[in-house]
Amino acid sequence: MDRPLRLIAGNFEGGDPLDQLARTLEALLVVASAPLSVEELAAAADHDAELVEEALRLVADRFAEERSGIVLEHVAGGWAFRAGRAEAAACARLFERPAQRNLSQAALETVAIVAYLGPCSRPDIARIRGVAADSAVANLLERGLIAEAGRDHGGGGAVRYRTTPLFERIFGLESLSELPRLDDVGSDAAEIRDRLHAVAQQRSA
Amino acid sequence: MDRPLRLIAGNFEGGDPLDQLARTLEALLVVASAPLSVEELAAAADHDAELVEEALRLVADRFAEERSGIVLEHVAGGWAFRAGRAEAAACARLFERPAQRNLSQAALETVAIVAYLGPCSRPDIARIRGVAADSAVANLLERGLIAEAGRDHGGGGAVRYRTTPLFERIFGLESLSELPRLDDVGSDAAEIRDRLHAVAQQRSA
Amino acid sequence: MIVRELELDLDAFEGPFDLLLALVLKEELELCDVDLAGIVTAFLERLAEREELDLDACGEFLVLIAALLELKARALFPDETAELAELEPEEAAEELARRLAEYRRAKEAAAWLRERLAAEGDRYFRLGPSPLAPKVETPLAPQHPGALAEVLRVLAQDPPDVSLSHMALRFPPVSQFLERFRALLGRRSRFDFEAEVAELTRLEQASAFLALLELRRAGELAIEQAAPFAPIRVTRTPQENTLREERTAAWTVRSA
Repeated sequence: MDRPLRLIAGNFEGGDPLDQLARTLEALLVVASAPLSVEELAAAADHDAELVEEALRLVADRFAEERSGIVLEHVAGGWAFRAGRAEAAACARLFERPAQRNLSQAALETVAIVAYLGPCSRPDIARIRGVAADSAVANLLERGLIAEAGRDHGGGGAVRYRTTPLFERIFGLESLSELPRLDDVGSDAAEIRDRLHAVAQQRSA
Repeated sequence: MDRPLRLIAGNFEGGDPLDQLARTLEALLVVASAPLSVEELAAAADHDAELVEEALRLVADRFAEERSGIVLEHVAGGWAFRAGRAEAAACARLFERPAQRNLSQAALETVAIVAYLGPCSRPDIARIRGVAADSAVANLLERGLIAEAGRDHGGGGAVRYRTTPLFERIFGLESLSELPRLDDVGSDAAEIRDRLHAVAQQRSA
Repeated sequence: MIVRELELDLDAFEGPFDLLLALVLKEELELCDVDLAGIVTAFLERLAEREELDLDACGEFLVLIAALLELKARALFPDETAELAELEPEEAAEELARRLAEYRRAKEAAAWLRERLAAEGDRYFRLGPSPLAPKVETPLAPQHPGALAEVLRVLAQDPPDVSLSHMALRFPPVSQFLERFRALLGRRSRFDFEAEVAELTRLEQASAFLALLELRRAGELAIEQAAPFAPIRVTRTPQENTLREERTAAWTVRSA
């Protein structure tokens, strides 16, 4: 298995400039998170666009269907690597893996606060949790478990968030009134809020 | 330029199963957004872990430093493609701001404490560094180098933080166990203790 | 060499040493945020630049830095200094040595990480998804509502008694309340302090009170309290109104 590879490496030694450029393009394409145009590649590689196009043909030849699991593809925005068609099933299994399907502790605390206390702003949540709420809120918004619900202080204050119907569906609730009772913490939202604030204050005192 | 490539392709034709698996791994690695463990690769490729490890050696050989612009590396507990080191200058031109690569002394000390102690809270960090850790922690959270990891004291205390796989990846660590042992500072501790003893004796004398 | 003129370039402060001392004494600079080792390093560097040893400067510096160290230690470990004082000298030395060694270890680890970062800086990789990777929705698995109740129960538990969180404590900025009270007095001529701060945490209330004192000192308002613990009445002082109007007028003319 080693021999033909050494053969290639041997050919590259001495540094064919076009092949050198092709390697640079490979590197750029593997770190980019969006397709790269010839102009972008040329600017980053610090070479002429014409030479870049020539080197791209080399890369395309190396990374072609059947020949490699990685395939160079020309799309609307430019050039990018993709998985070979023959590997579609494996890629589908990779992306369908049931990992990461659980909420983080931060997200769970945050959504629990919003669900039990009713619409809350990020400063509210941060005060109760004792840490900034920005990333947990962003995460829950992205997953569609919370949504904006007006602003504090009759419109002028911070944005408030409430839970969504998707939240109820995922947690198997017909409505928020079905949330498990928290009588040991407080009998209603106001009492629970007071209790959480009191503890948060102790924690930071 | 074409010939040696054909040579390889020719070698692979007829479908050496190991090479077929190597191509599948290439495809998985090029679409993944984080390092993949052997187990994850095996599950997605639908093959034995042992065979996957063998095929990985093939891929690593193909995508080695100097040989290709794309390099396979073992990092953060998994396998991932990155750009070859020789292409760093071009990659730097592609990314205007390599955000993670510039850390203040405060941030480095903080992330070092979190990496060495395992999950710890802001008060833990402040206790060791002797200064408040709030801004360093916020900064590391924003860069994704640390993440929340539950709370102190069985849940009710301060939020704890741990380092992320991104931390290992940026620092090029296969795992946290690669951090060097720091017991060589023992002699320093003894020396400090002796000096303090001397002072204490003078005081009480 | 004049110690007081020693130029410092620290994270928290840039300027001469005597200004730093003044700011610390006036409590305008948190000593907790000042890297005292950085001051020592600056002094030693300056000292090394000179041909001869300046004993006067060394003496003065030692006195000043020792005072700062003691202040900082007290600020950082208010309860623990008491604890340390109760310990036998041997034990106290042991405890201090343990802490210093721990910090030194953290610094060494940081130094190792810095070198590593520099050595690995030429390893570029993609952050985020591959451009042409299949877009996938990863729906959450069904969750149990009991988990929601459980996390809130834990959050509602009394925190443990031993708390060192005072070290991470930050006062909410006084300036925020300066603005708030000014705005309030723009709308109303008087208000009750308690009613205004009732919703706030104890810390925020403390900051709000500092803001109140600051505004009183500036003559922008008057404070009355009928008796100890009676409600604090805040009243706009008449001249503040006119001053403010003049200021606004002047600004309007200039910007017109």
